[in-house]
Amino acid sequence: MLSAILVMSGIALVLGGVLGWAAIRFRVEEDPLVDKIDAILPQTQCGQCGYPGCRPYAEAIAKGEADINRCPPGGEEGIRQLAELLGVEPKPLGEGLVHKPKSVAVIDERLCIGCTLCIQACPVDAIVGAAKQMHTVVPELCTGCELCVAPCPVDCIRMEVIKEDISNWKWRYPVVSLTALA
Amino acid sequence: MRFAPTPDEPRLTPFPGGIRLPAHKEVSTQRPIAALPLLPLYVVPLRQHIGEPARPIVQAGDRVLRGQMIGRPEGYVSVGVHAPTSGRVLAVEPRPVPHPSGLADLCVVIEADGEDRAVEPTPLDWHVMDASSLRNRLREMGLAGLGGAVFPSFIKLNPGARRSIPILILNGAECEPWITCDDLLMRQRASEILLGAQIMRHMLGAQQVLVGIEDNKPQAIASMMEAAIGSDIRVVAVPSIYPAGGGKQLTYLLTGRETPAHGLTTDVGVQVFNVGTAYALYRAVVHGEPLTSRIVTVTGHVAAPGNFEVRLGTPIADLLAAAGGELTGATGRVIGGPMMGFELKDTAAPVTKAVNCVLVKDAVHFPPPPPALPCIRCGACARACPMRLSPHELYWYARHRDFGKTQALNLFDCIECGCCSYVCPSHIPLVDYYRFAKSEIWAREREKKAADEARARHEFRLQRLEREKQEKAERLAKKAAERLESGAVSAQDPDAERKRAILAAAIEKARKAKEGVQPRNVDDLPEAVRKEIASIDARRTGGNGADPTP
Amino acid sequence: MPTSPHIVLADNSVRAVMFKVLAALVPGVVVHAWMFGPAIWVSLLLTTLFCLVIEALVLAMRDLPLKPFLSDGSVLVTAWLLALSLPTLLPWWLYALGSLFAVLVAKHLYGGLGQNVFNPAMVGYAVLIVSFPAHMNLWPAPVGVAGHTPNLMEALDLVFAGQGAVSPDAYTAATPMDQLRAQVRTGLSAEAVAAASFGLHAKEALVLSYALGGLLLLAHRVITWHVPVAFLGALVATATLLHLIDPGRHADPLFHLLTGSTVLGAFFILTDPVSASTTPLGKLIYAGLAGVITVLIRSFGAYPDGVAFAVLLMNAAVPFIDAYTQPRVFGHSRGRRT
Amino acid sequence: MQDYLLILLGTVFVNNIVMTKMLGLCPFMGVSRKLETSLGMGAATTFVLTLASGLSYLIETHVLGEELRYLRTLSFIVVIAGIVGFTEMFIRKTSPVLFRVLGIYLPLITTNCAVLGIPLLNVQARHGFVESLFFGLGGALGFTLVLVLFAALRERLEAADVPLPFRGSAIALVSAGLMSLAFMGFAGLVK
Repeated sequence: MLSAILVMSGIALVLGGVLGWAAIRFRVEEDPLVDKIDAILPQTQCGQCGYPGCRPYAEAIAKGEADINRCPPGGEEGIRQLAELLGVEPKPLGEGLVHKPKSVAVIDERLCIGCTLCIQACPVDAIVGAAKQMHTVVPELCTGCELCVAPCPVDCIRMEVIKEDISNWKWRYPVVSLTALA
Repeated sequence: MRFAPTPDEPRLTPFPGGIRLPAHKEVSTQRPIAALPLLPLYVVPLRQHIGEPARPIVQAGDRVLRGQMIGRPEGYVSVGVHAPTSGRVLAVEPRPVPHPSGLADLCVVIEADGEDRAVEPTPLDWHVMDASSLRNRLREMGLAGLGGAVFPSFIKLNPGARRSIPILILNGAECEPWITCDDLLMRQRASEILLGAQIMRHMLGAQQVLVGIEDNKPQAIASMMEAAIGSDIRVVAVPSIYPAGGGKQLTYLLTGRETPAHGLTTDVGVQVFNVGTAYALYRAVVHGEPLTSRIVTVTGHVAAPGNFEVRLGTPIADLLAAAGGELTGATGRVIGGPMMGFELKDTAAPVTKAVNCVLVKDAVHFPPPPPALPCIRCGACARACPMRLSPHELYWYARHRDFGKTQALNLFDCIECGCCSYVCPSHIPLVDYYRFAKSEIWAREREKKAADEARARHEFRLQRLEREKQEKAERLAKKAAERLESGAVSAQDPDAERKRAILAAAIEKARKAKEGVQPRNVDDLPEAVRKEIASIDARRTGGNGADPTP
Repeated sequence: MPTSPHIVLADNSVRAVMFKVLAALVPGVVVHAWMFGPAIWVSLLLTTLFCLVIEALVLAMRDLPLKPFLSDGSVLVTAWLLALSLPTLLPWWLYALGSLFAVLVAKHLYGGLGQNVFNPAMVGYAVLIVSFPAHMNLWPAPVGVAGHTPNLMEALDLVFAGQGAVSPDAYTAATPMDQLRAQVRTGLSAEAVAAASFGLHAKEALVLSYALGGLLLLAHRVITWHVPVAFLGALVATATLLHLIDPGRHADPLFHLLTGSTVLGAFFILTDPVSASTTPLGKLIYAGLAGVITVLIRSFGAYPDGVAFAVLLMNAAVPFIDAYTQPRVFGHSRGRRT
Repeated sequence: MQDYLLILLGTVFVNNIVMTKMLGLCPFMGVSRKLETSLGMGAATTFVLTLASGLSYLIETHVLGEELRYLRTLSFIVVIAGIVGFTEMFIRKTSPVLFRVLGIYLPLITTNCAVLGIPLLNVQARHGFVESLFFGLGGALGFTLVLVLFAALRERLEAADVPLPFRGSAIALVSAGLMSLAFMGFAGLVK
C-alpha cells in the first residue's frame, strides 16, 4: 500500500515539475484571438449585438460570453467566418435580429436644425457639420448603423438602401436547371 | 512568307492548354472597312475605360465640336472622353451602356448639327516632346487599349522605374472567332499601325518590336510584312489556338517569357498593345485627333456583315441598321466574340472604346446550350485551361460559395477565356461561377477595407472623446477651484435654460418647414386635382393636428 | 444560360463519354461470354436492371428529374463494371445487394452523379466479398477447363433457384490465384504452378479484349495514359521485385497481369473520373500506389484479389492527393496549396 | 530492424488503430473537418502517443513491476495526462489558432482511447522498449494517416449535394465505414 502511494506520488511529482516548468517556459502573453475576431466583424459599431461596439463584442466572443450569431450587419458570411475561426458549427442569426440590405443615412438638409445630436451619436465620425449649421452624412464613411436616426429631434435622418450601379454591380450566382431537359 | 524581312523564324513556345475553334472570320471580311454616315444622335458614356470614369465638363445646352473634350480624366487611372461630332449637348444623364449588367451609366447625349466641325487638331512632335508631357497629352486625348480591356494607354507607355521595356509586342492575333476588325485594319492600314508602333517603341525604349498574328489571317500577315519592309519590326505568324490573343499567352508564345501571377507582362520586359491601339495612337500623335472612333465588326445573322469605322457613342441599333439589319431568326446580340463577349440587353446602348464586335446570334451557329449536368471530374477543362488551373475544383468550391478555397486554387489567375466551359461535357457555365466568386470576393474586400477604415475612425473617435473628457474634467476642476476662491456659487447654470429654448424654437421651425415642403410638383395641376389636394390638406391639418401623417 | 462563352464543343456530353466507355467494354463482354459461357449475360442483365431500378427510385425520392440521369449512361457503366467484377452464377439477390450498395450507398448518399468519393462498383464488390466470402469464391472455370459449362437456361436456374440441376463442383474451379496460394502452401514452387497455367489461356484472351477496349478509350481521349501506365507499371515492378526476392512464394509479373481484374481495373475501374485523382501527378501517385497495394494484397493478404480494395483505399486518398498535387499554375513559381 | 519495420507498417496499415481496432473514433470524427487542423491533431497525437508508449513501458517495467501491476491503468493515465498537458501548453504558445480550433479535442487526447489502448496493447504483446516506441509511433502515424485522408475527403464532401438527412456527421460516418471496408483489404498482410 505504502509503495503504491509512493509510486503514484512520485510520478505525480515528476510530472508536476515538468508541467510547472512548461507553464513558465511556454507562457502566453496575450490573446491575439480578439484581434482575429474583431477583424471579421463589420465595424459598423451599431450595437445590435448588445455590446457597445465591435471590439467589446469580439472580446465577449473570445471569452466565450457571447454567441457568434449576434451580428446582423456581418450577415451569414460573417457568422460562417467566425464559426470557421473558432471551430464551431455556424448557426442562424440570433433571435430578434434581422439582416437588412446595406444602407446609408441621409439627412434631409431642409429640415436639419443643426443640433449636433447625430454627430455625437455617430460612432465613426461620418457626419460633418457644426452647431446650428446644416449637417451632412459622408456616404463613403457611413456604416449604416442607424445610431443617428433615433437622436434626431426633427426626424430628418432616414436610411437609404444603397442602389446597384455599374461600379458595385456583382455577377450573380449562376442558375442551372436540370429539369429543362425533358 | 516571301515578304519576311528577317528570314529566320523565331521559335514559338506553345502555351499550356488552349483549343481550336471554328473561326467564321470570312463572314465579315468580304468588304473593306466602311464608314458610317453621320447620325442625328450620339450617346457618349463617361466610363469607357478601366478605372475612374471621366468627369463631365459640359452641360445640357452646351455646343460642342468634334474632338472637343466632354469628360475630363479623374484620378490617375482615367482618360478623357471627346465629342464624336459637332452639335448640342441634350443631356448628361444615365443611359443604357454596353455592360453585362444591363445597367445604365452616366452619358453625354449629343444632338449632331450635321456640320461635323472639328476642333483644331494638335499634332504632337513626338521626337522632341518629353515623355511625360507626351503621355499626358495621350491621357487627355482618351487613348485606351482597343483590344477589349480598355486600359489607359498612357500608363502602359510609361516604362517607369525600369527606364525602358526591351520588347514591344503588337497583338494582331485576334483569336476570338467571328471578330475581324483587327484583321481588316491590318490589311488596309498596316503602315499607319507600324508608325504607331514606332512611336510606342520610342516611348518605351524598346529594342525589339514583334507583331503576332494568327495564321488564319494570311492577308493581314502579308500586308503587315510588306509594311514592315525596311524596318526591323518582325511579323510573326502564330498558330490559331485560342486564346493566343491573351496578353500573357501571346507574350509566352513569342518570347517564352512567363508573366508572373498577379504581375504584368512588363515584369518580364514585354509590353503588349493591340494593333487597333497602335493605329489610334498614330492618329492621335501624327494627326492630333483624340480617340473618337474605332473599327467595329458587325457579323453573324445580319444582312450585310462587315467592318465599320464607327464614332464612339453611336447607338448599336444604328450600327446594326448600317449592316443591313438583323435577319429574321436572330436570337440575340453579343458584344465582343462568342467566347468572352456578353449578351447585349438594349440596342440603344452605344459603341464604346471597348466594343470591337457586335455579333448577332442565330439558332444554327449558337444553339441554346444543353442543360447543365453535374461535373464528372473528367478533367477536360484542366487540359484546356491556358493558365493550367483546375477549373473543376474551382467550380466545386465556387458552387458551394467556399471562396477561401477558390482563392487558394488561384481563382484570380483565371482569365475567363471560356475554354473550360467550351469543352465541358456536362455543359456547366464554369466561367459564370468564377465571375460570381470573383465579384463576391471583391465585394468582400471592399467591405473589409471599409470595415478597417471604420474601425480606425471609431478608435480615433474613442480616443478623442476620452481626451475631451479629460480636458473637460481639468477645466471643471480649475473652474471649481476658482469659484471656491471667489466664494460665489450659483445654483443654476443660466446657459442651460437658454439652450433649451433655442432648441425648442428650432424644432418648431423644422416642423413647419416639413409641412411647408411636403407638396411638390403642384404647379401645373388641373383645378380638380388642386381642390382634392386642398381638401386632403385641410383634413390632415385641421382634423388631427397632433398627427400630421395620414 | 451561360453569360459566356456562347458556343460549346459539338457532340460532347456526359452521355457521349459514358457510352464510349460502354462501347469499349463490349469486346470484353463478348470474349467473356465466349470463354466462360453465357452466364455473364445473366449477371450483366441483372445488375443493369437492379442498378437502373434503384437509381430511378432514389432519383424519385430525391425529387430529381429521371430522364437526364437515367439516360446519361453512368448507371450502366456502374452496373457493367459490377457484373464483370463479380463471379457469374451467384444467387440473384447478391447482384441486387451489390447494386444497392453501389448505387444507393456509394453514389447517391454522396449526392449522385459526379459527387461520389468511392467507386460505386467496387463498393458493391467489396461489400459482397467481405460479407459473403463463400459465394464470392466460387468462380466458374473457363469453357474446357470446367467439367461442365452451364448454358443460358441452366445459368438462369442457378441464379434464381440456387443449386439446380448442376452442382457448383461441376462448373467451378479454383481460380489461378487460389490455386497458386494452395500450391505455395503445400510447397510447390510458384513458377511451376504458374507454368501449368490452368485457365490462363482463357484469361489471356479476356485481358487482351479489355486492353483493346482501353486503347479505344485512350484513342478517343476519354481517359489519359497516366492511370493505366502507372497502375500496370507499378504492379509489374512490385511483382518483379517480390518474384526476384523469393520466386518460390511469389508469382511472376505476367501472372499478375493476366489474373484477377488487373487490366479491367487499369483501363476501366481506376480511370473512373469521378473517384480518381484529376491532376497528372496525382493520377500517377493514385494509380501507382494502387498497383503496389494490389500486388501486396494478392501476395500476402487474405482476399483473392486486391484490385477492388486497392481502388477503394486510393479513392479515400484522392482528395488528399489532389490537394497536394495541383499543377503549377501559369505564372506561379511552383504548384502549392495555401 | 526488419521486425521494427514490420511493427511500424503493420500498425500503420494492417492493424490501423482507427480503421480496424476502432479506437480513437472520437477525435477521428471530431477533428477531421479541416485538413490543416487534422494535420495539427495528428502531429500532437503522434507526439503524445510515442512518448506515452515509451514512458509507460519504463513505468511498467521499472516502477510498477509484478506486485504493483494493479496500478497500471491508473499510472498510465497519469503519464498520458501529464504529456497532454505539456503538449497543450506548447501548442497554445506556438499556434493559438490551432489551439483554439482543436478546442476540446486537445485535452481530450488524454481520454483518447487509442492513446491508452496502445500502451496497454504494448504490455499485452510483451513488447520491449524500442518495440513499444515503434508500436506507439506506428499507431499514431496510422491514426494521423487516416485522420488526414479523412479530413481531405470531408473537405470535398462539404461541397457535395449530399441529401439533406445525410449531411454532416451522417455522411462522415458512412465514409468512415467505407474507408474501414477498404482497410479490410489489408487483412492478413502482417500478423
